[in-house]
Amino acid sequence: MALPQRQTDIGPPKYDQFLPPIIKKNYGKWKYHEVLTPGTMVHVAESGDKLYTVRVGSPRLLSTETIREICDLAEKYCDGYLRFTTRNNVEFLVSDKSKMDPLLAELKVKKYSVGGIGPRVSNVIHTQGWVHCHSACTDASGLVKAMMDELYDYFTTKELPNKVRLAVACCVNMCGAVHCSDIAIVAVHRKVPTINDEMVTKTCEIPTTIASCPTSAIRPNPAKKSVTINEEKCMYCGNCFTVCPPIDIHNPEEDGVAIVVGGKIGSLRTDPKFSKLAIPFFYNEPPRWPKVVAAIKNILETYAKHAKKHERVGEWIERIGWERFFKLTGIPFTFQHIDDFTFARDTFRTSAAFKY
Amino acid sequence: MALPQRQTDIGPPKYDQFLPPIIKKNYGKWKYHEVLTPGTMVHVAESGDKLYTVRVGSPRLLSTETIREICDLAEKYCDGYLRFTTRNNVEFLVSDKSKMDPLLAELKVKKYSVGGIGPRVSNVIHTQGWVHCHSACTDASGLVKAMMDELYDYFTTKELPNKVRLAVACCVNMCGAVHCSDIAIVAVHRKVPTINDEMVTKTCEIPTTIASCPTSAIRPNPAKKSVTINEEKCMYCGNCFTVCPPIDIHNPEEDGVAIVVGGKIGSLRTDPKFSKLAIPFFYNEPPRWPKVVAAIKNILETYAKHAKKHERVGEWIERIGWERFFKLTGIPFTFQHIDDFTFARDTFRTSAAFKY
Amino acid sequence: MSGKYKTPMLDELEKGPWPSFVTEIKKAAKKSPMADDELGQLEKSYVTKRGYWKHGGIVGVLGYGGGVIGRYSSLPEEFPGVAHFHTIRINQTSGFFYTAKALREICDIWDKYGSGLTNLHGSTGDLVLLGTKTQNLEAIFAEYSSRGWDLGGSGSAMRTPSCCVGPGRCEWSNYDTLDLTYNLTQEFQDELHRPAYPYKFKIKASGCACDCVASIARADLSIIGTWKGDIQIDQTEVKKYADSGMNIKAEIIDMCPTNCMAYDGKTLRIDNAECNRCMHCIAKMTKALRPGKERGATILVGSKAPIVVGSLLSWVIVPFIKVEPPYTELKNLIRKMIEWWDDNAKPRERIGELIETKGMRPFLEAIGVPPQPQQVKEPRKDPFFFWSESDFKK
Amino acid sequence: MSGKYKTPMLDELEKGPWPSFVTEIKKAAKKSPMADDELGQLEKSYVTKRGYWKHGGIVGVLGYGGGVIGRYSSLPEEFPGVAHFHTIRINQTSGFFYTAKALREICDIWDKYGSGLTNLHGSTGDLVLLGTKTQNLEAIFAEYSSRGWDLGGSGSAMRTPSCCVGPGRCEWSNYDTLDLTYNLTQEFQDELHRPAYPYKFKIKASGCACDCVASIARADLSIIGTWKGDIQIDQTEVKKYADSGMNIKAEIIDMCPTNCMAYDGKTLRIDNAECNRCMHCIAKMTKALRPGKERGATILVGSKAPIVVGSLLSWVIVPFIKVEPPYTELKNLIRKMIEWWDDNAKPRERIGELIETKGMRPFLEAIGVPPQPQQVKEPRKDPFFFWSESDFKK
Ligand code: SRM
Ligand code: SRM
Ligand code: SRM
Ligand code: SRM
Ligand code: SF4
Ligand code: SF4
Ligand code: SF4
Ligand code: SF4
Ligand code: SF4
Ligand code: SF4
Ligand code: SF4
Ligand code: SF4
Repeated sequence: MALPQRQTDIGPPKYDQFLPPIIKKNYGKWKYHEVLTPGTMVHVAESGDKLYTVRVGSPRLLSTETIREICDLAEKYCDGYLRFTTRNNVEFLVSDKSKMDPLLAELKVKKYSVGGIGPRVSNVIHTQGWVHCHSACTDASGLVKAMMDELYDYFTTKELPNKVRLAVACCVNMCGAVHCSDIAIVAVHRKVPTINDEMVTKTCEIPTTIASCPTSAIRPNPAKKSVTINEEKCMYCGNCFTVCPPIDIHNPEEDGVAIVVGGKIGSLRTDPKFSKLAIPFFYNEPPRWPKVVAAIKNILETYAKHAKKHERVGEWIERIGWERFFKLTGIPFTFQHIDDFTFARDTFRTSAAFKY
Repeated sequence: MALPQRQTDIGPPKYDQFLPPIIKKNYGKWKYHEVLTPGTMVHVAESGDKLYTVRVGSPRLLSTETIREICDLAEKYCDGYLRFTTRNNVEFLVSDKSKMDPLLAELKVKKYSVGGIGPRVSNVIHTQGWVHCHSACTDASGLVKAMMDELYDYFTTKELPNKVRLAVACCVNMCGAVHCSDIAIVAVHRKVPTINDEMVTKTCEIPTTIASCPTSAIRPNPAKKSVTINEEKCMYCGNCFTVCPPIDIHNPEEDGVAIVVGGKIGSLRTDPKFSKLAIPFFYNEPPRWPKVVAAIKNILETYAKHAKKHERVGEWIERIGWERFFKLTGIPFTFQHIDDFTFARDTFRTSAAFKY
Repeated sequence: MSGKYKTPMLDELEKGPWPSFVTEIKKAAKKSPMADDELGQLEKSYVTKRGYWKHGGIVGVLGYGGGVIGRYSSLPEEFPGVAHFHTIRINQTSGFFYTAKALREICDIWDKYGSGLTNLHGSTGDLVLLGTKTQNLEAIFAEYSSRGWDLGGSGSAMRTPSCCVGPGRCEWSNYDTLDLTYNLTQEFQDELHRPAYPYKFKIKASGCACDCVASIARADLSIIGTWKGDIQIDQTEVKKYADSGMNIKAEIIDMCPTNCMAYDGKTLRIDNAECNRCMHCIAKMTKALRPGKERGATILVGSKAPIVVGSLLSWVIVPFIKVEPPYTELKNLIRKMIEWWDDNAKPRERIGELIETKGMRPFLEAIGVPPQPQQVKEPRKDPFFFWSESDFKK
Repeated sequence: MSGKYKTPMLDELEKGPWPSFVTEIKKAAKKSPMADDELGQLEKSYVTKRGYWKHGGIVGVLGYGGGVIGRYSSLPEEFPGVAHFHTIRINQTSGFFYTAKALREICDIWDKYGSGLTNLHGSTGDLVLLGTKTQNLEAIFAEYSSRGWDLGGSGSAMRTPSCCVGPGRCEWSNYDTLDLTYNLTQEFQDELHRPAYPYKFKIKASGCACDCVASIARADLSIIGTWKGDIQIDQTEVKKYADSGMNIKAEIIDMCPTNCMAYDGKTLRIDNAECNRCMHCIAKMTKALRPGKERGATILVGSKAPIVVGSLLSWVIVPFIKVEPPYTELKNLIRKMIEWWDDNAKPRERIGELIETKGMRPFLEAIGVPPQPQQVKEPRKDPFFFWSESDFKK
């Protein structure tokens, strides 16, 4: 079968051809919106037109079969129009109000998870993990599934003080936005990489490899035409592995995940914030990482119990102080919590005022 | 005349021999105090005893003649008891209330400056300057005198939202507490040091000199057995001069002073704060530095006008935002204000929320 | 064809209410041996707690230098279906809008050449096709490109720009995020497809300070909509919020970061000169409050993930700029930024890292933007600052 | 003897109401040619805008390595009186308390051997005698030490500890600052007089969080008094403040950083568990509020001036410690800190800088203090952290 003629540098198709007529008509002229249920909202245009949205949770990793199923629904209820959100949920764009109930009914039958709108948990930003990435030291998809099963009600029904953005990074490259999430998991190594000297000699550029180490832990090993690593200095970032794979950072027995909390993105009320370390380590416990999931639930529910309305996790913690966060959650404070890298100076407490 | 027998490692005389009887009696048993006038206060003990304090401004640089004069007053009104404050003021410790008015009267006649207590300007922390230090690039005492003449009413009478702590550092060694003052002056260089190669060879240790530079601007000059400085990298800190005097950082034409603001020490309400750059440069204009003095007065009075009661300068600025501080004071914002050194990362704005 | 593997570990992850990625892989595995071997290898990872992917080799399509992530199993004999398992990055549409027709077309081609597995979407924004073989790449590209779909970026290149839904469905969008993103993607086609930068460069565009595409945290260039002028207040709607039980004082007035709001039980007042446009009040009282009328965006630069000296959030560079087609001013600004970065960066140095290394001044001078207090949270703390010859001339 | 110089510049600084240092120098110059030459040289500095002092050489008294700052004029021919112009640092008394008698004695000796100029006090705390010649040093030391006064520190040594007035006259002092300072000064006599440290080490002691001796900004070891237990409230006095016109809500409640106070117009309540003991309410309502009953101090470490990588404020190391004679626990702690610093620092590296270089963990482990959330404002932001073998044993 002959292939069609390839084209280059055409970029993506122009967005306007995918916009439903109601959006084309009211483009940029929306007046307000209302959240109707945890999974539905309506946007009202200046013209008075109303666009209904139904949001459905997605595992992000989708088979073509499921995509076709979703397309069927879109055609049935939305004239074929749908979109995905920046957190990988599916949104059905319903122009005709009368189609809402039937759509929701069919979604229910088909066991779709409707929710994620408003002050609650939405989908978990995550990346490849063991599914596809050589760099992974945990599986992102599995952690997400285990977490979301446990927090399911917070997606579909329960309200929280504000949105809680969850994320999982399967290594410190952090391909999601873990570094600014309300509660997130990041996979970490804890052991100095092992070096396959022969392969290093063959496949790596020694000076680049040495330069890749942020703590200058790597020194040349001229005898073996390879490198050595100073154990004292290595903080297991894996950057050497990225530039020179025979330096293997993986250690299935001692790899695992950390939990970070208190980040945010939006500038509402308080500046965007980085997430900070809450729990430095859990062993990988596939398939369902029960301890990790329990720890996240504990943090989420402590927040839900103590925060004021509209306060994000980080805003709540900053109001009460980190010392109080550790007390309320019962999380032990360890040496790992104290920064000894780039930001150390800013994180040490420089005040006589703190809570016991 | 034979010298008396020297003693070593005896330390200072024990403090208790200098405490007036009323303090000995009520030591650690003070109940409260009241500020009576800008230069007087009373401390009331649990026993009901009252200790009156009269505070008098001092140039810190005192002749023995003046000290003797002060001693005379102390003997006349305080049984000889007096103290100095941590900001170099003199405090007469009056146990007998009836001696207050005569003391104040005599101080008035002798033109002493009574004041500095409560929410106002107190003495200016400063150090040696041209009076005694080889490192000085301005004169501290002169600046202080010029400033305090101009701000005199804020010491003796006028009230401010809170204490305003002023300081002058005669070089970036900052022997005072300039780095955490409400408003302070710090003398700065702006030109790369000149190198007397011959003297460098003779008197300096080259490796130490090279290592002294925080920006790695200094390189060896083997030809001359001296060093050279990379102009691009030098930020005129003078540390090389400290370890190797023939590298002369002084440049009378281009040396001058910067004004920093917003620092504080106490932990009340908000954490202690570093002062931040307000105005990067003024030429030295001895004997009275009129532009510097005017700039400081402008900042002080803008603060006085806009701050809430009990707000320190830094607290006020943080409430309104630095962008607003620059607008209200009319101070131009320059490249020098933007950090490009140790703290740069933390000072760049990482939020979409700011004032125009 | 499918079901080659027993997957007791993964089967655990089909339990529970949240949609299961394992179910998705199994669905694909029914049709694709590649997907089935993916399932088998993943089960093994779950047992041994480690991945079995090798470092990606360089694979791609003719004339392009990116858009495909090479991926090989380290156990090709055990799992031959994933011996090659490359991903294809396809430019998503602005705002992730699709029609069922378009998505079906994408699926049809993918079923023909790949594993049938996708990510909707990748973290940068691309439509990610997960798992194919080297020999299929040219065919895949021909099929997609002939139907109007192009590859996304990878490697040291411009990456696919991405944006929030913006004017498509949001009342707060201060500029046309969809159109700008489309335009920028077209503008940088060459840089997107042929890696020639020191490292990756990402652009993300949000219509307001809610920043629904997380641009401030993960884009070298973050474009965040904002306004000038007074917030528009509808006092009748304010009253309705109060009547419907909103505690305006606690929820709005007291949470306003600049304390520039007042409410006396009747009228809501805003001291707009002191408002920092944080969006809190507008977001929580959407019927009553709307952004001011002069619209535009703040340009921020530099965010990235923590490798290797800590994460960065983007920094304000241009406090306010108009964003209107044909976006000439903005495009020129971006080109100047990239040029300076390209001229000065070491390999694998992001633009934010370069600014930190060189200082903000050379960057601002290169792009012709003056220093402004809006660029900093606070001025410098130390007394060590540079002077240029140009500063002395006056 | 005096009046050798015309000083039109400096004369300007005798005008105005603030006491003039120029007048002081002139007063001294009447008796001392050294002071007169100081005046002349200073006038010259005012004209030429530069100092005329050479780098200090090493001068001192037998058996001591510090306490004297050598200073020489670079114009000894022009100003022979300041050819040598060394300063002597004399340990001040705790809290700067003196009697007229003691001060007179100090003056008498100084008039005999020096310029008659002093600083009351130096920035570290010493009583500074400004300007004498090398040949007088031994005599000066003999005179002072025989009368109970000893030299202060200089160089790479323990520096004279300093403190706030504390229990001597302040109702908020949480421990005996005067006695502790005296004790520590005695304890470290050897280290104070014979520089053997990597660099200077300063101790300052404040009785409460007002920190009237600025310890948190300029002492390697900052000791700041604080308490445990409930703030003591006298409601009658609260009422009096209200009656006398204090706006308790605006000035106190709303300014409490932890929002742990409430006032209903009658009773002031404090949620003491949430109070961070900042001192604001106590300082502004001194008659009504007093610190809790269990008294002690917070130990902070590391502050210094900006040379050369930016100023440091001291960091909380021990949140609460009892401070009672003979201060054994505190002294042991300080010795352990200094020992670790001494063992690990490069020359001219302050203890704060060393902690930054090595990380907080080795320091805490060396001094036997466990990690506690009170030591940080917030936990680390990046995911790069060390593990020790000891962390794995469990
Ligand atoms: C659909 C989506 C944009 C898109 O182009 O896909 C979107 C849509 C809306 N966002 Fe968003 N946000 C979306 C991702 C985000 C993100 C990005 C992220 O999570 O990675 C953020 C930044 C989160 C952060 O700060 O960490 C975000 C922070 C907000 C906020 C600020 C919340 C706050 O108070 O901190 C608002 C305002 C609000 O909720 O009151 C908002 C409000 C809204 C509104 C109400 C805007 C409107 O009028 O249409 C939309 C529906 C709200 C909802 O879902 O509750 N949106 N929103 C994204 C949905 C993701 C999802 O599936 O859940
Ligand atoms: C005498 C002195 C202590 C000494 O041992 O010499 C002292 C004495 C008192 N201080 Fe202080 N402070 C003294 C230096 C300081 C310093 C240190 C400095 O300025 O270098 C500070 C830190 C300043 C800072 O935060 O930057 C200081 C911050 C305070 C504060 C906190 C003010 C605030 O709200 O931020 C108070 C409480 C108050 O004023 O309400 C305070 C309160 C007091 C009280 C009321 C304490 C008391 O009950 O006796 C004393 C009289 C207050 C006054 O002068 O207004 N004292 N006080 C010092 C007088 C210096 C002078 O001559 O002016
Ligand atoms: C596919 C994707 C994750 C996903 O599942 O969605 C991804 C996958 C990889 N990322 Fe990423 N990154 C992806 C979005 C991101 C993002 C988020 C974003 O773009 O908004 C980030 C954080 C933002 C940033 O750019 O800093 C991100 C930060 C990294 C980094 C760290 C870069 C840094 O400067 O800190 C690396 C490491 C590197 O470049 O060597 C990395 C490297 C990688 C590599 C190529 C692994 C490597 O070490 O070479 C991963 C290939 C995985 C695979 O086998 O499929 N990826 N990566 C995302 C791209 C899909 C798409 O095109 O839409
Ligand atoms: C005399 C005094 C200033 C004054 O007029 O009061 C002083 C004077 C000098 N200081 Fe200082 N420092 C004085 C208190 C301070 C303080 C304040 C304090 O101790 O509370 C500081 C800031 C706190 C700190 O220690 O960081 C201070 C930070 C410095 C520095 C910077 C040290 C650093 O690590 O950042 C230097 C530079 C050096 O050590 O090379 C320095 C160096 C100097 C030298 C020795 C000049 C030099 O480069 O060698 C000055 C001699 C001046 C002279 O000719 O008389 N002086 N110096 C103070 C000591 C008097 C006393 O004993 O009471
Ligand atoms: S976070 Fe790490 S493991 Fe996960 S996809 Fe990105 S590079 Fe791969
Ligand atoms: S893992 Fe990171 S810190 Fe350790 S040697 Fe490799 S690059 Fe260096
Ligand atoms: S600040 Fe500088 S010039 Fe002033 S006394 Fe200290 S070292 Fe000397
Ligand atoms: S002045 Fe400072 S920055 Fe310049 S060469 Fe000397 S040590 Fe380096
Ligand atoms: S970023 Fe602002 S404009 Fe864009 S979708 Fe979110 S709320 Fe709307
Ligand atoms: S946008 Fe933010 S700063 Fe402006 S009025 Fe509303 S809440 Fe206040
Ligand atoms: S620090 Fe506290 S105890 Fe000491 S004088 Fe100041 S207010 Fe009093
Ligand atoms: S001491 Fe400070 S934190 Fe405690 S109640 Fe008083 S004002 Fe609030």
